[in-house]
Amino acid sequence: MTQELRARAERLRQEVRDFYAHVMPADLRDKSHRHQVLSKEDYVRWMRLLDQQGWSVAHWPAEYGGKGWSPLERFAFEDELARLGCPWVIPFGVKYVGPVIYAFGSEAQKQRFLPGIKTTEEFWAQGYSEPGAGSDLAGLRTTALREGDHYVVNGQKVWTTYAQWADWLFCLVRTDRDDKPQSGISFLLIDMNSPGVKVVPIRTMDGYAHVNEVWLEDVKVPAENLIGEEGKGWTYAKFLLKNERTAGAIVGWAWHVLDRLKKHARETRVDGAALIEQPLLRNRIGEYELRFLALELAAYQAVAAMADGSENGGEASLIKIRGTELYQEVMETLVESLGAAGVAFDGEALHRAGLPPLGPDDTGGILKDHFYNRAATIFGGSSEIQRNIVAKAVLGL
Amino acid sequence: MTQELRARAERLRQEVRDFYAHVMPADLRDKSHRHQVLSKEDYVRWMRLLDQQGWSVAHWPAEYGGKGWSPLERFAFEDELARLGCPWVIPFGVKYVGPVIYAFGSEAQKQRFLPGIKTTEEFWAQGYSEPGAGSDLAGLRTTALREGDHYVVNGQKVWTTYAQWADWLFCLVRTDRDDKPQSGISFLLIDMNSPGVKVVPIRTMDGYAHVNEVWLEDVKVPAENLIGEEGKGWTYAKFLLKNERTAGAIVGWAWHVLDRLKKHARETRVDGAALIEQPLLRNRIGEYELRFLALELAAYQAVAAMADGSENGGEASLIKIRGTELYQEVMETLVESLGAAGVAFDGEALHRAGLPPLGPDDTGGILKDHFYNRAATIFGGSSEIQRNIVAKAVLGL
Amino acid sequence: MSTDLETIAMLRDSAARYAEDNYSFHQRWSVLEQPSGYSPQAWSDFAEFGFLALRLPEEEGGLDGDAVAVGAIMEIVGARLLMEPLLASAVVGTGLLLRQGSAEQKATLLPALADGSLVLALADEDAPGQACVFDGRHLTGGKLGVLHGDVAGKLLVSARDTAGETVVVLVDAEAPGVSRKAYRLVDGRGAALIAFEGVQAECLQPESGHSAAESLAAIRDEATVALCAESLGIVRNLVTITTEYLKVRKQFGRTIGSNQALQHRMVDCFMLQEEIRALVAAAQQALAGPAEERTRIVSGARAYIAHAARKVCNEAIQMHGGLGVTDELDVSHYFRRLMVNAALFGSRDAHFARFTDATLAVASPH
Amino acid sequence: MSTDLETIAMLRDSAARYAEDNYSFHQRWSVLEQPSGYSPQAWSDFAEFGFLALRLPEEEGGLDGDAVAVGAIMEIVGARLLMEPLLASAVVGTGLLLRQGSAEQKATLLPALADGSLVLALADEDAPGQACVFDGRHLTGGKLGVLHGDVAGKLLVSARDTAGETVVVLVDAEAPGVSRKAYRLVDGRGAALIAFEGVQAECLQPESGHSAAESLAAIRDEATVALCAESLGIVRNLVTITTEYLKVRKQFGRTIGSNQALQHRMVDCFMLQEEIRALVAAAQQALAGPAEERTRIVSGARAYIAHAARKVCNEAIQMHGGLGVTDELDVSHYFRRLMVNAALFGSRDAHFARFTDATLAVASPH
Repeated sequence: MTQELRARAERLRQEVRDFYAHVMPADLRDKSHRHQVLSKEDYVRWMRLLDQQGWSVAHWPAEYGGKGWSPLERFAFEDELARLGCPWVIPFGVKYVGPVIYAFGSEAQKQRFLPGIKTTEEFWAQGYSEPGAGSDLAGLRTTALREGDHYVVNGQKVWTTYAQWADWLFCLVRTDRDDKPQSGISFLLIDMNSPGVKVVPIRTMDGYAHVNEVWLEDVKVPAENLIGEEGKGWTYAKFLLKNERTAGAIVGWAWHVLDRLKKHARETRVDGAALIEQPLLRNRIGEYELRFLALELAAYQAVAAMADGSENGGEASLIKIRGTELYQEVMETLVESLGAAGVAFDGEALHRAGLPPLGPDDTGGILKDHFYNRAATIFGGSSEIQRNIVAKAVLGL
Repeated sequence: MTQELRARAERLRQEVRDFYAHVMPADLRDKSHRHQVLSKEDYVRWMRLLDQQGWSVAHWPAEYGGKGWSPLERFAFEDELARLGCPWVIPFGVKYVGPVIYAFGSEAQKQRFLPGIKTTEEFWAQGYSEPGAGSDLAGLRTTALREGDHYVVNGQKVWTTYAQWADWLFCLVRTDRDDKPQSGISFLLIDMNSPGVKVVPIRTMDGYAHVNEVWLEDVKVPAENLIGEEGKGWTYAKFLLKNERTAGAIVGWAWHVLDRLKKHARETRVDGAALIEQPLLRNRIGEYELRFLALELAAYQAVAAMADGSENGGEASLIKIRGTELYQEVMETLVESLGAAGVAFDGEALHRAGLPPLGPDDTGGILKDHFYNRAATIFGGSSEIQRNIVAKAVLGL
Repeated sequence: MSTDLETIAMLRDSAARYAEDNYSFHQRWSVLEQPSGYSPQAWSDFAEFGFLALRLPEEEGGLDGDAVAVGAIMEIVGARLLMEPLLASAVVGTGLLLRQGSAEQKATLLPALADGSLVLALADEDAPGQACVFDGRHLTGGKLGVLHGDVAGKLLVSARDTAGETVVVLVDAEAPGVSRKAYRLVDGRGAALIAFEGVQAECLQPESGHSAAESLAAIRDEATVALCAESLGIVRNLVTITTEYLKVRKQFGRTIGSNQALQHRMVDCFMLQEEIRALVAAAQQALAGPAEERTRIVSGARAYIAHAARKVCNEAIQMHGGLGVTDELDVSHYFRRLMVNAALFGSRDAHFARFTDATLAVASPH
Repeated sequence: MSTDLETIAMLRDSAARYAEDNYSFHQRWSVLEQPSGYSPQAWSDFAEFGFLALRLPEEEGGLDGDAVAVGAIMEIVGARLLMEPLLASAVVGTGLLLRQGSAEQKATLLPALADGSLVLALADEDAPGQACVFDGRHLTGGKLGVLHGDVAGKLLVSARDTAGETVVVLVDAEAPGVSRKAYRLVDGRGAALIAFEGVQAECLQPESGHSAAESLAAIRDEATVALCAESLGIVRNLVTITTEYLKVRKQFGRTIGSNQALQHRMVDCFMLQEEIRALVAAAQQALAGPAEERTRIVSGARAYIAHAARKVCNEAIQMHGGLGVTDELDVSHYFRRLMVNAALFGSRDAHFARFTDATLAVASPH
C-alpha cells in the first residue's frame, strides 16, 4: 500500500472522530455510548447522518453516487466507527443489495432503487436463510412461480434482521424446481407491503427481536423486480456474500470492548488496588491485547492484499473467525469483572434510556451486547462455515 | 467403591513406595530419577523385580499366577509407580498378549507361554500397525497363507516398540484375502528368531530407536501358534485394545512431571525470587494443578465405574486424551522454565549415565521424555481415534 | 453426618418427577412472569415434599441432608432451571441459622422455613463504601446482589461489631430503616440492593463456639458446592440436548452430527461433563473434611466448573446455530443461569487464586 | 535506512535457490555430522553471495540491509533449517559491532566478518553467580548458552565496568583465561558455556554517543525480530507440508484431510501463519521506530509467535502421526529448532510481560 493511501485512510479516521465529537447529535452519542436500544427512527436518523457526510455509499463507484473508496478507506471507516462505539451501519441496503443492483440490475432498477438506498429513504432487509437452510442455500425451498407479468412467491424466511422495519426484502427464491439445487435460484426484490407478507418477531436472548421470521404466502411480485436472469441468483448471492464478509467492523468492536474492559479495570478498586493490578486479570487483558494486535495487523494485511489483488480468499474468514472469538471472550471477561452488576439486567431501561440497577451507566448495554454477541460467530456465515471455506478455497482440502 | 477396596488400594500404594525406597537397587533408582535410557538388561531386571514382588501379573486371575486385582488396585499400582518416576512397565507380555492367551489360547499355549511372560523370561513385542494402517486395522496387508502345518507370513509391521529385544511377536495377519476387511484377520505368535524376520530401527526425535519396522519375508510359523480360530483375530485384537486403553500410568506421569515442575520453580531463584512467585508461571502451574485434580478425580470415577460395571465405554479414552494433553503441556512448561538448559542436549550422556551440559542432573532425561512424549497423543490410539470412539460409542454420533 | 443413599435417591426422584410434571420449559414461561420471579405454588409444593426441611435435623422434622442430598436436588434445580429460593433460603439461610443461631432463634424460625412461610436470605456482599456495622442493637450499611432479597421475609446480614469482629445479624426485611431496591437478575430470579439505617437487629448467638467468620466461610463453601451441583445439572442437560440436536438437524444433506469437527467438540463437552461430575462429588465430600482441604477442593471445583460449564454452554449455543441465541429455546436460559451462578459467592478468579495458593502451600507428598 | 525491494527479492531468491540446490533435508544430514555443527562450505558460499555483509554499510562493501532484508534470509534459514552462524555472527555480532565499535575496531573486524574468516558471537547471559566484570583491561565472569560460542573466533561480552555501567567488550576466544565448554543444542547447532578469568579484553567504544545498554537492547530486539522471521519460515513450511500430507495420507479408505476436524485444525494453523506473517512485518517496521513502541511490538510479536509456532508444530507432528516423531522426517527437526528459538534472547513469559506492561502503560487514544 502506498503512503498516500495510508495517509488518506488516516485522514478519514480523523474525520470520523471529528464527526463523532462535533456532528453527531448528543442524544444519539449518549445512546451509543451506553449501548442503548435504538428505534427505527434512531437508525434512520443515523444512516441519513452518514449520508450527509457523504459516507453512506462512499464505497460505491462515483457514477452511482459513491466515492470509489479503496478497501483501506472502507476498512478504516467501518473500523473507526466501531471503535467509537457508534451504532451499527445497517448493511442490507448500502452494502448488500445496492452493489447487486448496480452490478446486475437493469437501468430501471438502478434508477428506482439506488437513490433510496443511499439516503435510507427505503429500509431493506435480507431474505436468505430458511428454516433448515441456514448457510446451506442449496436447500432453499421458497418458490416463485411465474404467472404472466409477476411471480407468486410462497415460503418462509428466517433470521431476517429488522424485517419489522423494512420496506423491501431482497430474497433468494427457487424459480425452477427441477433444476440442480443451485441453478434454479433467482434473486427477487419484494415489497414488504405486499399482501401475503407476514413478519413474526423472534425474541433473542437479550429480550429484543432484532430478527424475524418472514412468511410469504401467495405474494405477487412484479416480474420487473427480478434481478438479472432467472436461475442466476446463486451468482448474485455469492457476489453479495463476498461483501457480507468484508467484516471490517469486527476489529473495531473488539477494540471497543477491550478498551471498555481496560477502563473498567483501571477505574475499579478492590481492597485499595485497581483491578488491573490483579495478576490474573492483568495477564488476561495482556493476552487479549496481544491477540488484538495480531488481529489488527492481519486485517491490514488482508486489506492490502485486497487492494493489490493478491488475496488468497481466506482473509475475510480469518478476520471474522478471530475477531468474533476475541470479541466474545473480551466481553465475557468484562461482564465477569462487573461482578454483581454483571448479572443485574433491566431490559426496559435500555428502551427508556433509564439507568441499570447496578454498575456503571452502560452496564445494561454491555449485557445486551454480551447476549447478542453469541450470534457473532453464527450469523453472516458461522465460524464452522468460515473454516470450511478456508479449508477448501485456500488449503484445497 | 467400598471402604475396604479403597483401603486395599492405599495399602498397595504404600507398598509400592516402600519397594521404591528400600527394594529397588540404587542404580536403577538413580537411572529412573534421572530418566536415563535403560538397556534391555535394565528392563528385564526391572520386570523381574516386579515379578518377585508378586506384581507383574497381579491383575491376572489366580489360576494363571495372578491375584485378581480389582480395577482400583490395578490403577493404584500403575499410577503410583509412575508418580515415583519408575521405569515403564513394559506391557506387551503381561498386559497385552498374556490376557489374550489365557482368555482365548489353547491349554498348550497357556502352558508354553504364560510362565515366560510372568517372569519376562521371554520378551514380547506387538505387531499391529502397518505402513498405511495405523489405527485402521481393517487396512492390514500382512498375509499368512496356510501351507500344511504352518503359515507362511509376508508383510511389514511398523512402530513395533522394542522389537530389537523381542523373542516373540504377537501379530495380526490376514489369513483370508477375499473375506470382508475385518473377518479375514487372525492372531499369530511369531518367533522373532525365525528366518525371514528382519528388524529395522526407526530413530525418533530423542535420538533413540524405541520403535522399529519389522519385515516378515516368507516366515514359517507353526500352525499351533495361531490363537483361537482363524478369522477371529479382530475379536482378540479388540479384547486386547481394551487392555491397552486402561492407561492408568498416564495420570501418574502427569503427576510426576507436574511435581518436577513445582520443584524446579521452587528451587530456582531469579533476581532474588523463586520462579514460582512469578505470576505467569504460578498461575500456569495453578491451572495445571486444577486440570490434574479434574483428571485424577475423573480417573477414580472411571475406575469405580469399571469396578461396578457402570462404564459408559468412554472412560479410558477420556483419561488418555486429557492425561496426555496435560502431560505434554506441563512438560513443555518445565522445559521452557529450564531456560538455556532446556535446549542443551547430550544424548550420549543419557546412555553413559553422565551429566547434562547444563542444568539439573535430570535435564537430559527431561528433554528425552519431552521429545518422546509427543508420541503420547499418537501411539496406543491417537487422540483423534479416541475422540472418534467416544463420539460413536458414548454419544451415538 | 452422611445421608443414606436411599433417601438421596428418593429426593432425586421426587424432585425430578415434580419438575417433569410441573416445570417443563413451556410451563416455566408463566413462572417467569410472576412478580416474585418464581412460582408460589411450586414453593409450597416443595415444602410439602420436605425439600425445604432438607437441611434440618431429624428432631426438627428434617432430613438432616448432607451435601450429596442437597446436590441431588440442586442438579434438578439446574437441569430444570427452577426459580424458587431453594438455594438462598433452604440451603444458605437455613444452613447458616443452623450453624450460628441460638436454640431460641432456631426454634422460632425453623418451622417457618420448613413450611415455606418464611424466605430467609443472606446479605453478604457489602455495597462499595457501605460496610455493615452492628453496634449491638442496630445495623447500618448496605449490601448488594442479595439473591431473592426482593422477597425475603427476614435477612441474615454479615457485619462487623464495634470490636471489629465478624457477626451475623438477623433483621426483619420490613423493619423500619430497611430500604430495598429490587431488581431482576439476567436469569429472571429476583435480587435486591438493601440499605440499612439503624435497623433493629439481633445477633446470631450459637450455643457452640463457632465464630461467625468460620460459619460464614463454611456456608459460603456449602453454597458454592450446591451451585456446582446445579451447574452439573445444567451441563448434563446441555450435553444431552445438543447431542440430540446434532443427530436430527440436517445441513448439506446430512445430519450436522456427522461432521467430525462437531463430533470432536461434542466429545470435549462430554469429557467436561464427566470431570464436572467427579469434581462435584469430591467437593461434596470435602465439605465434611478439614477446613483447609475443604477450601482447596471447593474453590478448585468452583473455578474449574465455572469455566467448563461456560465452555459447554457456548458450544451448545454455537452448535444450535441461530436457534441457540433465541429466547425460545432453553439453551439461552441455561446460558443466563450459568452467568448468575458464576457471579454468586465469589468470582472464578478469586476461587482460582484460593485454590492455587492452597495447593502450592502444601509440599509434595513424596 | 530501508533496503529496496529489488535487493530484498534478489536476496530471497538467491538464498532460496542456494538452499534448494545444496541444503535439502537429505543433504543436511551430513551437515549435522560436521564437528562445528554446520557446513564450512555453505559458510564460505554465503560470504561469496554477500549474505555475511548484509548488515554492513555500502561503503564497507555491504548491502546496508534492514530488518526486512535480514528477514528475507532468515525465512529461508528457518524453512531450510540452515545451521550456519548467520544470526549469531552476521546479524547479532556484526550488528553490535556496527553500533558500538570504534572506527578502528570496525576497520579491523568487518572485512573478516564479511569474508567469513571470523565468526563473532555475543555472550550475553550471565552464568548464575558469575556476573561478568570488566576492570578496564581484564574480564572475569561466566556466560552460558552462547550460540556458536563453540566455534567463534572472537566474542562480544556484555559486562559491568567498575563504575557499574554496562559495557560490551571484545575478547579473543583463544586468549589465555578463556575456557569454553562446547555442547550441542537440541537442534544440532553448537553452543558453549564460557568462563573468563582475567582475560585481556577491550571495550567497544563508539564514536557516537550510544550507551552500551541501549545498543544491547537494540541488538536484542533486532535478534528477536530475525528469530521471528526464521520462525515464520518454519511455520510456512510446516503448514505446507502438513496440508500436503493430509491430501495424500489415507486411512479408513479416504484421505485424512477429508476429516472435518483435521480441516478445521489445519485452518487454525493457517490463520496462525497469517498472523505470524503480519506480526513479523510489523516488528520489522517497529525496529526503525521509537524505542518504547519498538519494544512493545517486538516483544508482542515474539511472545505471540513463540506460542503460535509451537502450536502449529505440535499440530504438524500430531497430524503426521507416528512419522511426526521420527528423526527421519523434517517435522521433528522443526520442532527442535523452534525449541531453541524460543529460548534465545528472552523467554516467552519475559516478552509477554514486557508487552503487557508497555501496552497497559499507554492510555487509550480516544
